[in-house]
Amino acid sequence: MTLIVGLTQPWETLNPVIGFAVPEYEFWNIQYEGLTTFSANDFTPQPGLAESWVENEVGLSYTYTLREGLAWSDGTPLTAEDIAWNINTSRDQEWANYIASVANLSAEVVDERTVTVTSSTPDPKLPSVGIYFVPKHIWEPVADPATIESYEALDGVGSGPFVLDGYKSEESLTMVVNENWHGTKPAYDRLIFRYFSNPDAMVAALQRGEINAAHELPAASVAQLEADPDIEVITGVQGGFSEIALNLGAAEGQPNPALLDIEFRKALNHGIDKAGGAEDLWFGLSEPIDTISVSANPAFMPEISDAERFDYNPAKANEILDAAGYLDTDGDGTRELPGGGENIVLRHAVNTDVDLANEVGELFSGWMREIGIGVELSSYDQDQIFTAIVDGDYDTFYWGWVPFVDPTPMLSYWTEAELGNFNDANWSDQRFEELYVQQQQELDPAARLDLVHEMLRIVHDQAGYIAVWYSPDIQAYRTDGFEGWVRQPAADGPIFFSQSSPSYALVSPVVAAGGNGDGGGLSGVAIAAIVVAALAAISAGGYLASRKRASADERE
Amino acid sequence: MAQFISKKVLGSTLTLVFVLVFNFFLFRVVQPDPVANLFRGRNVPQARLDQMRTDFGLDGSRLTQFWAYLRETLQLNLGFSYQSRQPVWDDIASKIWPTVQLVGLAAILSAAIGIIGGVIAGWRRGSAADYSITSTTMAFYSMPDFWLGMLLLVAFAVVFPWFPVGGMTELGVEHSGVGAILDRLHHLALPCLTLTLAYLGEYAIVTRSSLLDVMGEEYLTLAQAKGLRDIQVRNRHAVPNALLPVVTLAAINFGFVLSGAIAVETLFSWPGLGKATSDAVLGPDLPMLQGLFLVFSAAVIVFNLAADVLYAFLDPRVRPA
Amino acid sequence: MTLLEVSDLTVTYRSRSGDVPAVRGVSLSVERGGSLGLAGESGCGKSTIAGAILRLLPPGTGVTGDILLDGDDVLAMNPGQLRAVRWTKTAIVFQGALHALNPVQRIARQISEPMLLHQTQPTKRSAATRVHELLEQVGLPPDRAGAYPHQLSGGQRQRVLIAMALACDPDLLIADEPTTALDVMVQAQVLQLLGSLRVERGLSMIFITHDLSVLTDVCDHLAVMYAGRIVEEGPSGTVFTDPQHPYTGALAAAFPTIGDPASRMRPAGLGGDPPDPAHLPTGCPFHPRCPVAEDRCATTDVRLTPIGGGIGGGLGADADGVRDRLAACVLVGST
Amino acid sequence: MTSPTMQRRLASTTNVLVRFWRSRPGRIGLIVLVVFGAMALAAPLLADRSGLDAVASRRAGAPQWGSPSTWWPLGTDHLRRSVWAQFVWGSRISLFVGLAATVVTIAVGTLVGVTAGFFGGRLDGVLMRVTEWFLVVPFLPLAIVLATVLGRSVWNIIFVIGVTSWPSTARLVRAQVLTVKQRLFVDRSRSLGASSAYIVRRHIMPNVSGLILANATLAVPISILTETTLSFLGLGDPQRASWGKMLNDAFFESAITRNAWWYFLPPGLGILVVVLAFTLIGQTLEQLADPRLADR
Repeated sequence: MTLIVGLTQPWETLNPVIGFAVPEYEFWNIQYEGLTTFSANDFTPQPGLAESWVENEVGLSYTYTLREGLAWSDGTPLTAEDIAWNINTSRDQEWANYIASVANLSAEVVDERTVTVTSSTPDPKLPSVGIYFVPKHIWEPVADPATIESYEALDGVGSGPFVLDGYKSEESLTMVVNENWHGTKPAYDRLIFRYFSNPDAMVAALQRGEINAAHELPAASVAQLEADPDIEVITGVQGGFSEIALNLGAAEGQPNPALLDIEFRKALNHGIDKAGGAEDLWFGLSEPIDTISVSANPAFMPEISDAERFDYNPAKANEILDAAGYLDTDGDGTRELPGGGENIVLRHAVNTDVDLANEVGELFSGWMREIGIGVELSSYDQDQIFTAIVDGDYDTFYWGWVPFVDPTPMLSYWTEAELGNFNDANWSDQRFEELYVQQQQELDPAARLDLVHEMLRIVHDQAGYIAVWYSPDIQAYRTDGFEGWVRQPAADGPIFFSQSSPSYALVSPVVAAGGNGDGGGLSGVAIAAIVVAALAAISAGGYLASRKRASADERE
Repeated sequence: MAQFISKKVLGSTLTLVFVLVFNFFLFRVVQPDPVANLFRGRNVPQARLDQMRTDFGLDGSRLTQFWAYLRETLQLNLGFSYQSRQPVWDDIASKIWPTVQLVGLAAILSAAIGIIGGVIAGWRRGSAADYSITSTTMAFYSMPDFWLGMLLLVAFAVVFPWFPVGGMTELGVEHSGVGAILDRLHHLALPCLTLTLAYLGEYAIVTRSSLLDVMGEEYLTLAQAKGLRDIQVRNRHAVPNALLPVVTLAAINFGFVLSGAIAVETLFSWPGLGKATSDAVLGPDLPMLQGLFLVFSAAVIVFNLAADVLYAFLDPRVRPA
Repeated sequence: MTLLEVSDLTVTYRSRSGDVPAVRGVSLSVERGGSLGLAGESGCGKSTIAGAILRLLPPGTGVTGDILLDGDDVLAMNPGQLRAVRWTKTAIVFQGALHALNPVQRIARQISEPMLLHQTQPTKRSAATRVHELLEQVGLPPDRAGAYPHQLSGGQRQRVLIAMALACDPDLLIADEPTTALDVMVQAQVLQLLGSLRVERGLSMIFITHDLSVLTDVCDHLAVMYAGRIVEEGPSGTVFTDPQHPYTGALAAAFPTIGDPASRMRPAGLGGDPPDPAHLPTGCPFHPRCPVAEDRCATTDVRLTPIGGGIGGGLGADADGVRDRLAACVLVGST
Repeated sequence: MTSPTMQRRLASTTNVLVRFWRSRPGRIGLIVLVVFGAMALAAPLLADRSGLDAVASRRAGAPQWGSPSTWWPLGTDHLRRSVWAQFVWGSRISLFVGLAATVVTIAVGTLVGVTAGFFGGRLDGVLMRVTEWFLVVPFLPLAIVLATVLGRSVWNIIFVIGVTSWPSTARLVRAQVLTVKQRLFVDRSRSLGASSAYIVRRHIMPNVSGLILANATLAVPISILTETTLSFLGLGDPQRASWGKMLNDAFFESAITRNAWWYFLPPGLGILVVVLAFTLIGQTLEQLADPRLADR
């Protein structure tokens, strides 16, 4: 049996050291079991590779005991040495995706099944370590700063329920069941992720039963899918949001000078109709958001008062712009930089790999037109936009994030250390940096919440990173395919592409209630055969007919 | 004959060299340093960048760079795709067969149907059959192929969901033998029909006008005088002569098979070279685009050569002694 | 015994700009074993007559009159009968330019095609043997059988066409301008060949040309056509040496310049061009070029009138003064 | 005062126009084209520009994916924009790109063709070699590569189409120039001492202009179809409605699965009809230039 999941974002790389796209995380979540995992209900740490752990010193030192008889999918034993090697090596070599989590950690092997992790500073995320543990015996030869980032990670050796079997970029990723996984063996043996460049095609494929489930369905298709009795639609919330990011100038390439003026940015915020966009693009499945969301746990979201909020108010935006000296002196409908400078035309980069990016480009142009600001759209794919961001060669773009449970990684993206990497606002702030370090070491949950709230208020007030709306995960599965899907978080979370995506190991094929569930496909194949035969007959027909008559004539 | 062929081969080689030169300058102008692009600004040690530049033949003067490029290209070393990070040639090679299947089949079907239609229309010029064939094929010829595909998609995958909306195989279902072939045909039907309809217009129009050219010839009157049936006159004497230019057209068109279906492959998510092109456009994935362009050009040049040689075999007047 | 009897044949081509009368009431006959020469400038309708005899004219062309071939009315035949008659009773030798032969078929195949079609040779092998015989008969080396038309010279192609025409032993051979494209030497050879074949095989022949002079050697009878009508007809010696119609006289005078393209185009002593069948002059169609034309020639049409052994041309078949006008034409012609 | 030559030309021009109008395909093509041309010119009168703006459309209360209605005669799209407005304004871009690209094609093709044909010799050899090279290079991929490299704008599309489609025109014009030149030498009407420019202007151009016109009319459909394909692949100007861009939006925004026929039918039909109209006109012109083709 095979479970096929459709998705609309392609993989860039399968290497967990450098990748950052959602489908990549999904792959690693399945292939690499964590030392600890998250509860499907409330994100509390649960046993993973470690069956238990001892808190030696809160936030500073933990000793984990691994399950007995763990092995990698290729049969090599999985030992404490693998755990320690991952933590220590990634820290020493500053692996891109790992360093934020392990910079303060060191690990020591006690025996085959026991490992102690210590932190140099109090670390609230412990006992969760927050990295993917890769097999040392495979990765050691490439673990060098010069080569680690170009490793393709197609080895297919892992510790989770399924491991990589085949991969075609922009097409599909196939995983097979891992016979050496410690958990209950899944009820099916093959898991395929199929990439659709066209979301419509994915909707149709789901309806036709070509795929069993799908992630990131277009909001526009929800009504249609809900009407289908064989399909269950899930709108999963796990803190994901979208933003219009501005270039705040910390990179080499400089933005339009107006963007460096906070008054201009405030006006920009007032010009954006978040509610309207959410309604039109999400068909009511989403709602506006005030500032960035850094955790799947909603408690981390600060309260922004009505007075502080940048509500949609083009009149106010125009007032601010007038007051700040951005006037349209030549009357061409577009404001100029103060002192009769050039027309203000923002270079908006449209990421062609991101859903709704085109539509947001259209809307953004419209919103800006209303406040007298020009927009020039240009298209990039994920890769190119990354380069553009790092080079600072843009003014604005639309993108989205899905946070982890621990807020630190998300918060780290706006620190100075991430400039030239994940800092997609090209922004840094001294106070934010200080608070970032403090929250990282604050072990009291309430105090940490306050620190994070303060950081997010700074982001909000700086008006440089316009979080526009939550981006719920619109997912669906066919009820005649697999059952036993698990939401994470349990109340309103998604069924997969979540923090640890527990569904894959738990779902099982629906026992067919009479008849072959594949009937539609078969009749379709039959029709294809008929049509092809008919085509061949037609094309040969004319020729044969004339032939026949000719030979009849010759017999006369 | 050998002299004739070697002369033609020489001409084709020259054209290929021109394409190589053109390719080199076109892409080197827009993309002076592919290596820096490959790492997307990540912190990579300078030594490694230098090493890669040497590997890619990017150091030294333009001329040395060109020789390096030529050497690498001739070994099918076309660099690395930005998107898949695979060698461009590997990526392209894996996509040739799907395209050949889809577009090749459509090319054959459209040539067969288009020629038959053109012959029927031309032989009975001015008849109802001529009128309907000519206007239908003109209409197919005048619409964007992908729009025709959209209409077929709406009709036969949405309103009547008989065919899949895209892709090449049904994933996850292990077909074997006949099942696999039927599954492939099932996916092939709509895109193939689209391309067949889109292409057949040209064949019908050219065949018809070529047949009209032939129809005034005296040897047809002679054939009629010999006592041949009308259909025999047509099939034995008129069609073989009328098809000469059509054969050339077909051979040249087959050269465009590889590059022919960019929009239609995109529409039907057919994982071939056409879709690879439109994917590469969005990046833009320049190394991939460069490789695809080279492969497309080479295919056209080779088939042009084939068309010349084939024509020489078919038409005794051109055939060298 | 009469092999071919054509009476009052009219042929009208249909075109977008209206009907074009190409043949306007022609009667002629060919005896078994006899030969008729049909002469006239291009556009006079002589080739159209050839096409009409085998019904090879474009569909829709208006044909009236009678064509009796061996007593059967060709115009009344159904398609099957017609096909059976073609090539077995009557074959045509076209002008031997490149266009009369299918350029992409070897000549052997083209010659043997009618044999196999009409089953005059039962097998491909026997047909091949026959092809070799025929090629020898027309004076071509049999090893040329495998050649393509373009590999042959003009004279050789003409011989191939003759061989092809003989393939099914026809009773009547229509030679439509068989020597036009050839140079003088070859022309003479081909004429000689046709003449000897006629004698050897007892073929009847219609020989079409615009070169009156070539006809005298080959044909017993001559008919001269102008603007879709026969203007003069009679035994070849008489017509040639004693032309009655001024046009015939002009054609005959072209004799010494045989083979010169310029003289072919324009009969000696005649100004102007042959009339366009779609726009015939009023009255006698010849009057604009006629050296003895009078005023009433422009308004009164010509009918053929029997003179002596054949028929001759002249003005006014109508009641008044028939003899006078004819005498005038005859007078001019003889001086 | 009109010279006899002028009168003759005037008469022959009138004659051509009359004969053109008498041909039914030519007449139909011309009428269709005039209608679409008028629509493009009168776009501001036929549809308010604000119908193209998602934000303004929302403010105006347009529905999302609205089917055709009184206010929105061709319905609305996913962003509430009027499809009618897009169709009308899009016709401007599609026609403009088609015509402008053809001008580039014909200009380059004629320049190369006349130069090669008139001057002959080594120049001819070089130019024809280059022309053959361009003929062999696959047209659409080259256009795609150039459009990708140059960036997405209307002018780049025009440039790209022009640059990639001139070779066939060049070949045709050169052949015609060669026959005209031969005629000139035969009848010696070539005035002694006249400059090349004079001869080209006075003798060559008038004799090839009919052919060029017919060729140009037949090149427009190719330009329009190319623009459509490039826009469909996302290489068009992202901020200007064109029929190709409408099809791109319709495809990527689920118009097909929602069966929103009002979004994807009009642009395709528009292209089909305009292309057919140009083809009919071109074929009629070709027949006028070469009556042998009239029976086709």
